[in-house]
Amino acid sequence: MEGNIKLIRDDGLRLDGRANNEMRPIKIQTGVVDRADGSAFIEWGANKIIVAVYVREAYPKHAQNIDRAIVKARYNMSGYSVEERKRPGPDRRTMEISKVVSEALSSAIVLEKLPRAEVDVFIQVLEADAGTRIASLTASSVAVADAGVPMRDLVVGCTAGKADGKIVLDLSKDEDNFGQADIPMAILPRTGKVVLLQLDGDVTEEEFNQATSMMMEAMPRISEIQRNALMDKYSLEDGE
Amino acid sequence: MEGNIKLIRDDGLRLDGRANNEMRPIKIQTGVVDRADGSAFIEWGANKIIVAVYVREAYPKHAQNIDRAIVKARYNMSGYSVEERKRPGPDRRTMEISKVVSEALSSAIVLEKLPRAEVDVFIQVLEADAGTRIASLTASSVAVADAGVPMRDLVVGCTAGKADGKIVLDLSKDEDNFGQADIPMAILPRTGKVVLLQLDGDVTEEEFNQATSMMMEAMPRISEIQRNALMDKYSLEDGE
Amino acid sequence: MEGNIKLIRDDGLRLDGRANNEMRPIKIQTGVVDRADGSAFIEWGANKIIVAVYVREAYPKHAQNIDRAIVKARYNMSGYSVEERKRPGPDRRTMEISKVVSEALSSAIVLEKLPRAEVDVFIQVLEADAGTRIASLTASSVAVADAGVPMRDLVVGCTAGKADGKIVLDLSKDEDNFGQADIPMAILPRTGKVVLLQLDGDVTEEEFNQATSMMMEAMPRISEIQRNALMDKYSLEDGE
Amino acid sequence: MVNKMPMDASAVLSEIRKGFILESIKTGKRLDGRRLDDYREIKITENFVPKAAGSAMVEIGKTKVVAGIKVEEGDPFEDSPDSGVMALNIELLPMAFPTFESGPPSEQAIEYSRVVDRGIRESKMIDTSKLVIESGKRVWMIFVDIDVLNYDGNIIDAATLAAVTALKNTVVPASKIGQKDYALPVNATPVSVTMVKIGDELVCDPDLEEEQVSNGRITVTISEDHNIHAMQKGDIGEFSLDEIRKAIKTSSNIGNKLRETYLR
Amino acid sequence: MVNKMPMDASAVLSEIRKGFILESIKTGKRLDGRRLDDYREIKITENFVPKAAGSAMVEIGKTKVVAGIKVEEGDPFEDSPDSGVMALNIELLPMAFPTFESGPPSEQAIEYSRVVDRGIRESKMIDTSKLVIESGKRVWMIFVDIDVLNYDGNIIDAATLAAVTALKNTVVPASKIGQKDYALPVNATPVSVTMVKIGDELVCDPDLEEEQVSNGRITVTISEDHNIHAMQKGDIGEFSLDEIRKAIKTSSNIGNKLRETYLR
Amino acid sequence: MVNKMPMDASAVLSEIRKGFILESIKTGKRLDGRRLDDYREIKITENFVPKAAGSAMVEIGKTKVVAGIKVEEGDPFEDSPDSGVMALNIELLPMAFPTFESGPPSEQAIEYSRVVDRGIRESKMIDTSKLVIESGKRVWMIFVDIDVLNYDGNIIDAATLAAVTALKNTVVPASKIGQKDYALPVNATPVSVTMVKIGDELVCDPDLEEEQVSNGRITVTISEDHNIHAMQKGDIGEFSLDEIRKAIKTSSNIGNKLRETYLR
Repeated sequence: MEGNIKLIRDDGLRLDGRANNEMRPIKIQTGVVDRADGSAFIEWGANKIIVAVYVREAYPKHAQNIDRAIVKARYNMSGYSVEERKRPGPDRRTMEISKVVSEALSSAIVLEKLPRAEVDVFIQVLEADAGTRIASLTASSVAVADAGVPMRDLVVGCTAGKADGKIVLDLSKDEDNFGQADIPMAILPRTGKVVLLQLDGDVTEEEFNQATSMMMEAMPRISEIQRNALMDKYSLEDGE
Repeated sequence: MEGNIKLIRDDGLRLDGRANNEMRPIKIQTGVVDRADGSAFIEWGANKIIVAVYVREAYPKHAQNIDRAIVKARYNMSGYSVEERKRPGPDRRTMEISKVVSEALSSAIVLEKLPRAEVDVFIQVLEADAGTRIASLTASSVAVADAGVPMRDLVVGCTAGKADGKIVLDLSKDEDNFGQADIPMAILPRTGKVVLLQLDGDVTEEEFNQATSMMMEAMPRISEIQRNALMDKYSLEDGE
Repeated sequence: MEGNIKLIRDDGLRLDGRANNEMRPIKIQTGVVDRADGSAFIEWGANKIIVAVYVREAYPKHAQNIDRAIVKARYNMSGYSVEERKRPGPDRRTMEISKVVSEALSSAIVLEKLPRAEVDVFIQVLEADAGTRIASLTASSVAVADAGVPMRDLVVGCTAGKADGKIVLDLSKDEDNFGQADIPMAILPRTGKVVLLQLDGDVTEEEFNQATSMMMEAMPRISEIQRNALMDKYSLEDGE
Repeated sequence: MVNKMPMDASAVLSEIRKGFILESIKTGKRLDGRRLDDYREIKITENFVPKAAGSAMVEIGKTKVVAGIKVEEGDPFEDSPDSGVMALNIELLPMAFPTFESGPPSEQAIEYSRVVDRGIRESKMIDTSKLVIESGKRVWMIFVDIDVLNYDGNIIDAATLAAVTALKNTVVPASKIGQKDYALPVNATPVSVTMVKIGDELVCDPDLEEEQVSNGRITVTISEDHNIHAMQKGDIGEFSLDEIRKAIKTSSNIGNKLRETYLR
Repeated sequence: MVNKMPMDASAVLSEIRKGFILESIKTGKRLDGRRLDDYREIKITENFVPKAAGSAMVEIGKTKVVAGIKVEEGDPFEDSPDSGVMALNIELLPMAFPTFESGPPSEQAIEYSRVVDRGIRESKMIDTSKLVIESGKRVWMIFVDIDVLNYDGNIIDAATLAAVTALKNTVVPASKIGQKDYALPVNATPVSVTMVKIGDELVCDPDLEEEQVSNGRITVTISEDHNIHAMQKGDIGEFSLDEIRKAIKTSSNIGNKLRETYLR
Repeated sequence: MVNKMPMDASAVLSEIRKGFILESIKTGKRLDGRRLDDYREIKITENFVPKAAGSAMVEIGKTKVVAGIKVEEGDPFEDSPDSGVMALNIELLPMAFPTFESGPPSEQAIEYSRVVDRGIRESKMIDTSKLVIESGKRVWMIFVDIDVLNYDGNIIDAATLAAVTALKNTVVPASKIGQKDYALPVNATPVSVTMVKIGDELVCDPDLEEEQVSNGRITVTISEDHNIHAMQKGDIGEFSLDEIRKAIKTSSNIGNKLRETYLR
């Protein structure tokens, strides 16, 4: 979060040519891990993330919740996914992400419909390029739906931040590294309720409001990509 | 245990002004960890140690002793408690201390009165200044009593050692680092039986006897501080 | 597996004076770990390896196989067994060896005769001098028999390899380090079936065949040493 | 005694007790008499561990934490040769609560640590540029260790208060390398305010029972520059944007009061 | 849904299904129509992870792996001062199969890694002598990470194919140290062929069900020099010497075809 | 066979057997015919592992341990620049007893290691000042690894005997750094004597059954200077001061005999 690098060009656009409120391209595909109950692959800018969902009886017995499901997301990075080789296994950052993603998904899943169950959400980041936690959550929510798990809504997320003093949508890697703030957020689109929110950096109250408005505007577009991914699958299945 | 630093002044007193058989000041307070079944805080010289005791059914079942309690003390040091920052988690030294403290407490607790139970004694060293194992055990014994666990006696301990060739009571940090021997000992005061004893360094049989005599003389004074700590609590409780 | 060191002398013999198809001396002794159900000590050249076998009900219950035994070999090296001090605990090499040795023994043991059992084979390499996996397996098989576990046959193994471009039997440490290939193999001698086979290096099909023939010829000699070790014990027991 | 489980172990509150809490909060009052944005009594003992470079014990109600600072020489990160290093770690000691376990830190401990760390780091409280011994080679490393000794809710705020207090009384032991000791250069005083949602209300400084009946937690860390430096929505639950905005305003107001009362 | 266990979890095939597989193989045909030495459809996506130094996704039937290469500066081993270093690791990700677990690698993952590693290392595929930055001091380290995303048998061959493909498109980032980037110098193209024994037959490229009914696995890795560089007999089971010789011939033939089709 | 548990696994002796042991000891005799301060037969095989820098196998009755020494170059501790380093570790191998487990060392293994270590270290057996290669930079590190192969009581004395014997035949491989190899400089020969309390008696060199019926263990390590260098009271149980003084005398007498017989 250092601020001495120019991130907004003279023409007012960002280094990668995007306008302040412009997202990077997003593609989602389901049914990519044959063995799993549900799965999704998301490409969000240069991010490449694969998610697989298994639904099973929680084990051991005393870890079960007799009246609802437990949701366990595990965010994991491939060795080659980042600039410097990542050693296998969780670290403090990935453990925090696993926790907030698990909690956000728990708010969307109808937990009471799956007593004693564990919903395991395995997230593998194959290529990381800023915004992986939100891209992971957005894909996870599709993978959970693909597994047939009953959901109140499809969680959808994006990030905004501050770069060169301006509020911009969907931070790039440079903006994430050299900008002044990073605000990932996820909502349940039907109600607009926030199920994930983090912030680090330096923003005023007004800037925060501007960032959240910008994200709220973008959410429906991402939701549509999620819904299309799920429909593609079912139309294909019908068409077979 | 190196011996080329002067530890006894020309006036025969020790570097911190104490006589050979003089203890550092000791304060003990109970009821300091609200959540626990029993607790104690000890300040012994500059040592600051907090102990909390939980009594519960041993888990898992096959770890239970059907006819008596298991006592598990865990001696742990805060990162900031010693000169060089201590990494979290047990090391070989702390594991040995946990073992000898557990065994000493086991000799004092009426284990048969608590079949299937586990008495967990969590020891946290917040500031370390020589003699922490003995201070921990002395406080643990008060915390176990504070938890209402039936005891045959209150274990009490202190150390003696050899500094500049002289036997001295209650080693200071310097005497511990640069002296020639360290002898921690703990007893059950009613019978005078020894429940913890370690020695490392270089002492003759005579010096060993001198050291134990010196400690035996000091024990009743420490016992009194223990008993007062427990009484303070109950008189306060009565007075409330 | 580098090849620029002379491993065959001008007289055609190997650096340690052996002919191409000559083994190092092998000694096997049983009953060396009193506490265990079966045990064996093997000296194979300068290799010194001790093996102890325990047969017990597999634990926990859900790890049991209701219709047959599980065999778990654990190959472990002493800190002083190799040139550079080995840290305690398994590493990737020792875990692979444990796996292939377990599988080879499983092929020899009549698993169905021991439903729900676990056959634990603890292998400790006290001194390592090339060929430890094969020496371990050869000794393990004797120790398992010594434990009275029903076996279809005694697994027997040896290695061949390529040194200075020649196929030689039972690689020495130098030949292992500086030769061009290493081929450990183990068989059930009654049928000649191969239960362990690995290769790394650079050999032609013809060289491979030459190596396996050389090993097949040596196997009966090693088998005999195994059988004698078991008989020594029983004749001794009878004679006592 | 053996079978006695602390009332609130494993997060099990009786339904009756839950009902009491919820009903009370609907009326704007909490079971212990506090209003929704009241903190419990706060007690700070500075320099609790004199041998540390800085330290503080903080009690918020029955929640009790100790923060201690160690300052040691170390290597800078390759990409910031002219900057000292801070590492912050919260230990949820097993003595503090029946379900806290020994061993590597839980997800909960890590989340708490990272939220407290971000508030301090992003407010630029520590002037890391003044912690360089030799550019690119040797810098001062600030280890902030926070031990939770007793758990009765709201660890994040107690830990932030303890860490900030301890850092403000920290001395860099430069005499070890032949220079003069100096007070750790501090530029800001971040304060975190944590709220939980109970029914439709935001409740500040929850105690453990309140945490157990709540649906979602939110922390906002603001410095004297009035800017937001860290936010974290935690636990299962959801907030409307309006609630989040309200949480920011509350944090701003309450945080200012806490700073003036406890951190001058 | 909760109690639904994938058909093949914990290696439990119904006896009926087992019978079908065995009967079919006796006739020289497999349940999916393949002959005994046919591979399933192979799909290779080169440069699947553009930010890595090299990468490939390989699918053999439903088995899916990704290999990615990182090239970093590091220290040479003391006994080979003029040689770069390769480290290869296969992760059996828990997403790939219900019984795969998080945590340190299992014996299975380690065996697979070491077999793939040996094939590449012993064929001298990578010219490590051209990876020296400063003799005895600084070399390039090649990290080959292979993630198994979906498991349907024959991981060893999929991983070898992915690693070899990725290494062939790897660029050494020498511009980081003021030199020119260059393609990783590659001298050989090893191909592994894995067979299992089902009944009395050797079956190439087993899928998961075939692995489950098999008695013994054998892998032979051969390079374009026609020499054998790695062999591994794995799993419980036994082979006659004749079967092993046959396996070598099959590997030689099939391996050549795979190399020409997929690795030019 | 499967259900057969070794008689003494999990420390369960029958009450009848316990009675026998206790009754016998009251009469001053032990079940195996030894008097209270007799050791079992001791067998020492020096240089058992010729490739190690020093080694010994020691058997006391059925208890069997191997000590091996490695001498390697390493860094001195910052606070003792002119001193070599010794590290000693006892492994309670799972082969030695049914309840010993693989993995990180147990509390028992660590206690035993530290008692043996202290006896050797505090007697100043090894002249660490003669292990300096370059002051403050490079020293010889002495790794003492002790493996317990079979457990039948009194590991501490067996391990001390093995370590001391191995150290006495250790050669420092100085030829590796262009100097002459030399015998490890040894100044003292510490001997530990371990006793347990059974009923009212102190019993030397307990076997496993005796350990199981005992109430408290005490080890005293004395060197030829007749001074005490290490003591350890272990296990649950208590001793009077008189008993401790008696233990010191016994250790002094028996230790001398052991030294003269086995460690010349």
